[in-house]
Amino acid sequence: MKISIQINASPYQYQAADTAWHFIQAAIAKGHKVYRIFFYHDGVYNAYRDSRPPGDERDIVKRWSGLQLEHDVDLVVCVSSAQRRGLLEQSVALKVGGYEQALSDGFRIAGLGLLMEAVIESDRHITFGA
Amino acid sequence: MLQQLERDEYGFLRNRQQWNKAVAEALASEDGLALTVSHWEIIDFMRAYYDEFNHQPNARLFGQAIKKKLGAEKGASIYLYQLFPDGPLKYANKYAGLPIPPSCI
Amino acid sequence: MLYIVNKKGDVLRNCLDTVSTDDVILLIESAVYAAVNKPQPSVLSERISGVAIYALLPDMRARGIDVARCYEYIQYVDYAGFVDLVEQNNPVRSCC
Amino acid sequence: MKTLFFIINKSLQGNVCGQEFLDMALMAAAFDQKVVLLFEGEGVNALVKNQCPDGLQLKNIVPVLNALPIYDINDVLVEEESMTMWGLVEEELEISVHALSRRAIKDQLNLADHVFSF
Repeated sequence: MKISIQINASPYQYQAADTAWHFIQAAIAKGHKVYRIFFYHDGVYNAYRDSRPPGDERDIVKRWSGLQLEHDVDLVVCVSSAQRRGLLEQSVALKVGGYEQALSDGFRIAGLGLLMEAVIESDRHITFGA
Repeated sequence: MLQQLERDEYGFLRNRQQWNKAVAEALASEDGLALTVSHWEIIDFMRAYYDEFNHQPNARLFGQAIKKKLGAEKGASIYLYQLFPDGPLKYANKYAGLPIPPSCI
Repeated sequence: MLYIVNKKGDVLRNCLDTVSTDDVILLIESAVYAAVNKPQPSVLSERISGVAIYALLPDMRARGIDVARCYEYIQYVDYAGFVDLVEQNNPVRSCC
Repeated sequence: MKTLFFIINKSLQGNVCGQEFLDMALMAAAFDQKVVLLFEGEGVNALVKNQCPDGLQLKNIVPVLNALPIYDINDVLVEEESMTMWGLVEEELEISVHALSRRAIKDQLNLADHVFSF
């Protein structure tokens, strides 16, 4: 089964990013393909390279980067949600599809079109929200 | 004329009240573009769309909306890029006195 | 149809208003508290016929909720079971 | 072509989610998918005329509902039970809708490929 995921909530403040993470691990362990994770609304805060949780806590941002590296899961941050929330520096400007300095490894910036493409491609689309 | 206008860092008008046809011509001319009847058709469409729906379409929706209103030929990317080579959505909004669309920064 | 519900108040109540026969509800995150029926009954006291209700066990454990204090008809899944529910049901609606 | 349901069960005002949610629905339509908007519960209030969030300097996103036909979104459903509960009649709404019973809506919903709510 091909699954796409949407995360609408900021990490740490809500459990959504954790629930999504454990769900994805279980799905991959069962042999399903997690096609893309689309970070929308406050979900874009999951991508901040400079986020530094206390050393004895899970590092949610690093987790996502690791997922991209190990399982080739496409991590896409919504450009307009990110701009609205100041995630993209103006000097960096927009390079659609590029890896931005403000984002952790493996994340890329793109528009809602990539969400729709994932939804159309996937057997299931699961949203995790606040 | 352009000196008296409030503009953002991308050259877009901050205050739509300051827009008129001459302002549009001046903004375009600053970008090296002379507005023709075909440009005005798209610019007028943008203004009417915004007034009616209080919304700015993204690039994909923009083409679709133009297609519905002005016909398939004019909603096609190739036609729109001929008119506004640096980006139809961005520059149609700019000369219409509207804000820069979120995905155009 | 699978409903994934993550809060026990209005969000769960709205979900219960719309479910019908053959639907499945999965309680996750703080919605798992709705499974508890002792000493006070919860919004789940009126069982809807034909609707299966699951609770995510890791979220129960995280909150120290003893299954013995919960409605007997509730079924439990871990994350692997969560994936199975997603596989067996479509569409899926997330109620947040 | 897939059938995608977008369910609005809360006000479109007061947060940016409503706006970002409608953007999603419009985008889905631009991808030539069958898009159905469903207003249920408190969400039916999102359709009432004469909302003036401008006074609070909030963007008014009600007018964009009138643009839905441009993007071939012609299925706008409202739940009859919710209309009754909030004492609304169709004449009070900004756009024309199909009012259906909860049961009839559920029958359609069960056939959807994907369901979005926010």
